[in-house]
Amino acid sequence: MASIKIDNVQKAFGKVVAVDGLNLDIKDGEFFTFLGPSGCGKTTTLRMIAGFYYPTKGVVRFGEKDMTRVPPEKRNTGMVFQNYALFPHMTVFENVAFGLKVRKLAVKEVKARVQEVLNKVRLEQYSDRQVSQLSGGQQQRVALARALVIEPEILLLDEPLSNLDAKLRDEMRSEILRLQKEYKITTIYVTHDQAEALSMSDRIAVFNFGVCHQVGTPTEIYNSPANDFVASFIGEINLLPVSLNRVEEDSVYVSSKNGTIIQEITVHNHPHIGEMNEQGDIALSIRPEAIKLVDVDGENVFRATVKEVHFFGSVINVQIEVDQQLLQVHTLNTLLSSKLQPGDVIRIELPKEHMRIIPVISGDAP
Amino acid sequence: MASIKIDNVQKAFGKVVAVDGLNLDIKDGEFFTFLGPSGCGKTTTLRMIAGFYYPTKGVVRFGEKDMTRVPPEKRNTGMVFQNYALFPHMTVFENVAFGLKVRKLAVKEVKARVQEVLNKVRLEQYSDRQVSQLSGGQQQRVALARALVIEPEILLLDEPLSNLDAKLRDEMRSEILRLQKEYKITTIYVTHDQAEALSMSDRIAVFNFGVCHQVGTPTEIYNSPANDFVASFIGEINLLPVSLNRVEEDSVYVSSKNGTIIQEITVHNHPHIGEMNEQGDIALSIRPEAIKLVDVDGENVFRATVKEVHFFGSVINVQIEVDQQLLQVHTLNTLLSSKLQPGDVIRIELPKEHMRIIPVISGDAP
Amino acid sequence: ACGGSEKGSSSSSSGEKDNKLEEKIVVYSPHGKDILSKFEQQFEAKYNIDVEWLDMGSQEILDRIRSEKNNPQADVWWGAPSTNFDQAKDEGLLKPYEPSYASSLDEGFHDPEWNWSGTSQTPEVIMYNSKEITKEEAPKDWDELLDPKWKDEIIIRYPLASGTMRTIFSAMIYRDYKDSNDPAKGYEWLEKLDANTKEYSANPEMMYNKVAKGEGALSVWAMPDVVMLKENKNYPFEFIIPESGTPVLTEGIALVEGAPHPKAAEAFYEFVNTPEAAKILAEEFYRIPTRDDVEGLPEWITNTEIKSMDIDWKVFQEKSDEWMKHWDENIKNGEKEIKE
Amino acid sequence: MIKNRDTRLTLWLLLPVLLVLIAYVLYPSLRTFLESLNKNGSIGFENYSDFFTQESKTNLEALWNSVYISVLSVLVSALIGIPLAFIFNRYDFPGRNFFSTAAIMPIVLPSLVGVMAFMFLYGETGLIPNAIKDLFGLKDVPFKIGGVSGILIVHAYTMYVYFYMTVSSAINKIDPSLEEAAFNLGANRFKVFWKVTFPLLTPAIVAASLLVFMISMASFSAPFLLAGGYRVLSLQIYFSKINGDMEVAATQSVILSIVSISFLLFMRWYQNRKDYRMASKGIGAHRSEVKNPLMKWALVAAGVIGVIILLLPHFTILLLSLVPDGTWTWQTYPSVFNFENYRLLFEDPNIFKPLKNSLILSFIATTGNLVFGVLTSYLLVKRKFVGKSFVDILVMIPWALPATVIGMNLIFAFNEPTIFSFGNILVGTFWILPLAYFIRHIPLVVRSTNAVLEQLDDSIEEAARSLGAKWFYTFRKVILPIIMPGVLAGTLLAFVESVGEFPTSVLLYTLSNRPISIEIMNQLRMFNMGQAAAYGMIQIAIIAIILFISNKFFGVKAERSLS
Ligand SMILES: Nc1ncnc2c1ncn2[C@@H]1O[C@H](COP(=O)(O)OP(=O)(O)OP(=O)(O)O)[C@@H](O)[C@H]1O
Ligand SMILES: Nc1ncnc2c1ncn2[C@@H]1O[C@H](COP(=O)(O)OP(=O)(O)OP(=O)(O)O)[C@@H](O)[C@H]1O
Ligand SMILES: [Mg+2]
Ligand SMILES: [Mg+2]
Repeated sequence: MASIKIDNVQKAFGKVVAVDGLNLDIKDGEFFTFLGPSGCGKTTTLRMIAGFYYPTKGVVRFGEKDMTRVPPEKRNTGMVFQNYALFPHMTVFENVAFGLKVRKLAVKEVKARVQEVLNKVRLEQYSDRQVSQLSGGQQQRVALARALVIEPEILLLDEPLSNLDAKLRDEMRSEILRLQKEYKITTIYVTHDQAEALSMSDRIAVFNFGVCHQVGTPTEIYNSPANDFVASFIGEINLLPVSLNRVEEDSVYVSSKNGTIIQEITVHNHPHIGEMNEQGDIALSIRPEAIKLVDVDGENVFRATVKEVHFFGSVINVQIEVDQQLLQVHTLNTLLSSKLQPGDVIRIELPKEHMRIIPVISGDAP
Repeated sequence: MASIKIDNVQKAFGKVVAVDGLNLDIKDGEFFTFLGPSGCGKTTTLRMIAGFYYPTKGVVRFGEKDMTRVPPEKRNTGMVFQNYALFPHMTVFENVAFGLKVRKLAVKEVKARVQEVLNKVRLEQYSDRQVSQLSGGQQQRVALARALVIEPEILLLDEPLSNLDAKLRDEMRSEILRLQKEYKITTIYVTHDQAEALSMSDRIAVFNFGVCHQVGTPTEIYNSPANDFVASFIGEINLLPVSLNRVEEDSVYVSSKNGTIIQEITVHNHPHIGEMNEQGDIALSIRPEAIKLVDVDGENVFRATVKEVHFFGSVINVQIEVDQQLLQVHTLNTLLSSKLQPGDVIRIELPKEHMRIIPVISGDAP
Repeated sequence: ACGGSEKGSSSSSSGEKDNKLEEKIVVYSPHGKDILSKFEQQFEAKYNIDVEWLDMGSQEILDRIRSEKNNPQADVWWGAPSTNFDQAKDEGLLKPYEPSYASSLDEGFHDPEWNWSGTSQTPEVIMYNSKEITKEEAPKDWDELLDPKWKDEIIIRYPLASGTMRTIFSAMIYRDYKDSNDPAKGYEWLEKLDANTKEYSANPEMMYNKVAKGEGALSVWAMPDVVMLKENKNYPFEFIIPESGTPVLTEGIALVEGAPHPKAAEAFYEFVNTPEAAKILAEEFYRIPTRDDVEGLPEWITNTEIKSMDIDWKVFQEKSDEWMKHWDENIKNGEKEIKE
Repeated sequence: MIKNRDTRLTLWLLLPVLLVLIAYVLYPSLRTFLESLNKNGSIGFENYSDFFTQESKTNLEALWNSVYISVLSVLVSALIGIPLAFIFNRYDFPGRNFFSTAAIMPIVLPSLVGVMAFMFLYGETGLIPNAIKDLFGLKDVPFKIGGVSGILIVHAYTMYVYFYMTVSSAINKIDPSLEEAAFNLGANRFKVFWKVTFPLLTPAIVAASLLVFMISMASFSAPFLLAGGYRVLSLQIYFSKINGDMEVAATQSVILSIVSISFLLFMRWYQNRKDYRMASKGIGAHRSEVKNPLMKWALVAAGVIGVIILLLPHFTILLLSLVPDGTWTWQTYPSVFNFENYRLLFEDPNIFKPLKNSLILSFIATTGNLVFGVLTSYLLVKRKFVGKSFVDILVMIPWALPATVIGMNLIFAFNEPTIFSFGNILVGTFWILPLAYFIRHIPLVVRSTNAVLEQLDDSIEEAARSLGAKWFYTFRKVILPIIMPGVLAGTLLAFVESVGEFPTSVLLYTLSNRPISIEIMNQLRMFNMGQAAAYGMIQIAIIAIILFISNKFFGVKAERSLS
């Protein structure tokens, strides 16, 4: 019943087309994520589902029902707004209780449920504060609690955790997931945090400029991006413009376009995701964590110079230069790798099973 | 001149004490980060530096000058507000140009500089839009551009990137860092993102409940946390409550408090950060990425059962159980480790050089 | 909701206590609380009829009776210059009634068809501040007001909104107009007056205040008011009746057409113009009676010789709007508008 | 045809609004318009061509003077009202509450007595000029009011309150972090005010400017009382009417309305060029506490002195009410003081009847204004529909027309049974007065509500609706409480104005509902200046009590709202 079908939807604000030709099919109980750069139309799409915007074209369905023009209060969706939209004249408790009071629940039950959800978002001792006296993160949690407490059929979350610290965010993530699974709430989650998207979602839609580029499970998106935009947007990736030399049964041979030293790279012949236009530009993609630091030469082993070393906590990010091409390498924070210094010359291996040839679409994220 | 000294500062709102007994010494040109859970007083401290709040007690100095009660417009600080605080009646261009116009720059120069900074935050084509027509992330970039364009002596950034996607965030980070180094702007950066904090900062102050727990360089904070709060707040960590068996010259021997199987763990005898109160509770800490999956037994090698496997993009998070204790293990996304399944029994090593004994302070983040 | 009543009864004789008197009557009058309360009490004591009165300016009464035409609220309209009544009569707002004392009213003091009858007369006079000017110095006639020595000494109530002032101004024009049928001479006179005028004040209170405090020393105004201010309110005012004659307004009383309480209204009509009532009005409220059979009037009336100007009020009614409009648009203009 | 519920809802809301506007604003006004087309029985635009081609040009002159005075009145009122609003809402100091309430007292000055008080204060023989003269031994009085400057002073004095009230409520709604951001970028206090605060107040200022412009255009007492014969359009209307030229009066009224409405359209255009919704993230964070003490006390001193000056006329009325009649005629200063006037007043057993009437009438009318105003304003600000400008114009017409014209319109329209009065004749009944007050103050409440609504972030309403609240519930529980402080400010103003309303009252009151302003007028007409003043004092006192009570009531509310 609470599946969502978005059918060829377009939304224009005057001349600005925020969303165009969008088709999505979100299953009942699914945790679905919109991922995309700032301004790509995530919020706009969410608002069309919530009923605050009407599409310029196209149809929005919940289950079989055409909801395109049903008013928001008849949709039973819970929404966390990007700007929170808390009621400034109410306390934390009243904000959260609002949805329940609307549903005419008994005072006692309202109290109990609000208390419960406030505990979950760790705001139990703030329940009598005016919302203007809360910090940014606290406000965001109130917004989250307010949407969760009504246990809606569809939960719409617009960057609900962007102002929380990592620890709390982790907890809130599990909490949201737990609730979602428990009540089987179809959830649409907007985020710009790909780690979040990858770890939480059943499926992900990747947007750019109002257009959806790929829909798939996290591993699909991560491991088999449809094009260079998706690849580079989800996690860090090294993209080398290449030209195709020859294709054999289980390997593809390419050479770096602007390189001179690297003669040929061997790549596993994966079935390609997306129609790879062989006339069009192609690129070789490899994730930074797939690049290995090795001691001996071999297939796809090249010499590289360390340019920069960045410490990211559990991961260390090493920037190396191979054949005039900068590459990112991720390695765990062990004493070994933290000994790397800019200027060092090392050997790297590009394992053929971790590389992919993908089409290059023009343009970049704004 | 633009060093900042915060001397025993307290700030109370009525009965709520948001910041207490704070001492900080931020050097000229330093990139200093406030890190801490939501509601811990980061914004409040920043606002006292910007001059929007006066401390209830204590002194704020820039260089030698007492600035405690100097009005904000006399401080030459650039601030990015957590809620953006864009001027709704101005276009993007006018918002950014505001600070320059106030400084009475020539129209031509204003134009040039605004254009330049808008390019940097990738909003060149939005310059004539009303800010209400921008997406959340676009607004945040305008706020950032507005603060950067005046090239202030002190830059105060309150979660300036929280609404940007990873890719853009990376770029903005480098841009901020570049500007900061180029103009030697003393920068205070508030964030809840520890990866961000670790990778950008010269030094970090970790807050909780209005109190500063530790100030140090990213590696100090990460590798030698002063207590369990800092340890668990910065990155993920495994904390095992332990009791001390004996201390030798280069090793410390502890045993797990609630465990039965693990008899003894050997730990390098680091100089302890913070006064470790040996009467108080202590814990053994080890980062998830430091735990090794090994094939053979040895010192500090134990058997463990895989409980859950989470995919985080470049990192895979494995939850294992050892001796009734859940531990997190991070390993890179290689084919090998992604073969792990819940239920598998594996061997892990806790390398003695990566473990630390730290004091446990009561309480948790709110 | 209409309180219509049978009509047609013309002149029923007064004095006789009609059993069918209604229990209440509504009076519209500009006479003010003091007069109205007094007569309310006396009338109620005598007839046991509840008197309700609305106290407002005569122009407002006319407007209101006009607007209530379809749903009359008032029974009696007591007090207004005859020109107002004539206007109301033309619009069919009044009900004719010939009172029992008809014989003691002069011809000029009632409407030929008895739509209204006069209750008091109001001569217009030159008023001066007795602290600033002695009786000898004061101008004795209208034309003396034009003497340049009074430049910026004259304060005049803004004429358009004031019945009194309209009458005076119209009379000044009429003096010549009645023979020549041309207002030009009158306009010229007004222009000269305008040259001497320091200020047109918007309401009487302000005019009194200014004259009393000596901002200006002269004005023209209605005699009963001047007397009352002098006697009751302690103002340093004196008046002079212009030697060449002055317009004398007749204030009257009338019954409203379609009044809800016609019988009681007639009783009230009779009651306020008995000789006793007229005497009270004269003694306490400085009103000069119209009846010629009132005995023992106060000195200021008997001692004052009023030379009444001979006026055809019909002409006033027809022409005064036009004249005033001309004055407003063409005479009072230029820098003289704002007298600072 | 109606595609969705939201549009349908808009229609349902629009229906009663349109009905009221058409019945009580458009229909009566149309009668005026029709009247203006009538020239000696034939229909046409002859009256209009007369207006412009008239030989003596008095009409054109009056039109020009009206516009000139109105524009100046807007400027001067803004110059007083905005700084005062700023001072009293931004600085906390002892007595702030008292002074900020006292600042709206000019509006309670009974109009006629009020202008007289001005004359007593500042006229050639007034207290202040003479006191200064005597104090410094001058030969002549140093200044006096009169003419255009007099009109302007009285206008500014009575009308700055519109700026003060609307701007006050808007200031409290400004997200402080916006100003902080400007400070932080190096703008000084002055710059911040001019470049950020002031522009953000645009909706409020536009609202106030409109109100002031229109009342000045239609203003009657001030030019009438102060400038002798200075020609303005509203006076021309009055005189045309007195002279019996109803058609000319109607024509002049229509032209006056056209000017006012053009101004309205201009302001709308001006305001719509920009966006003033502070859709910033989260709640308008924290109140800034930074204050420059020197500046603060200087401003506060200015504010307090300002308010004292503003209250001088009230003191003058108090003084007048204590001076027995006949003891202050030619004397420069009064010498006898006692309670004689009050004694005389209280001897009348019916003294409280007009007071009670005024309060009841105003209460009925203002309740109507509140309900109608909030609904209409919501429609105008938050809903999309065709013909919005038309509704907006209808809303403003009652201010574009002089009060007497409104009164006359009502008389024309309702002295016969119509469907709009449910087949009753309203003239001469109790209900005509509350209806008149209601109509008069529609624009006031709608405009001041518009100003607050325009600053309300849309997503607040959306949040409530996505939580399942029906529109009406959302409206009641979310929108209304948030905008209430601003709305109440406007409503209070409407109430206070209703209590003192004279021009329509005098045309429409009846025995059963005679209001206090009429009573004062009658005292004046009988030259009982002292008793009129005493009555005025009672009126002032009553209103002061109401203000005090609602201030207490506000205080509770305001704490719970944004500020
Ligand atoms: N009311 C509006 N008028 C005009 N343009 C708009 C409006 N709302 C959004 N846009 C534009 O539409 C595009 C999509 O906006 P949207 O808010 O959906 O982005 P988003 O994906 O949510 O971005 P973010 O992650 O930065 O919040 C943006 O370019 C934005 O500027
Ligand atoms: N004006 C105020 N009145 C009362 N309490 C306040 C006020 N402002 C902040 N606080 C409280 O002070 C504490 C610190 O708030 P602050 O805004 O500094 O947090 P923060 O560290 O910036 O958090 P976040 O990361 O969520 O933005 C919070 O508990 C908050 O609720
Ligand atoms: Mg968004
Ligand atoms: Mg904060």
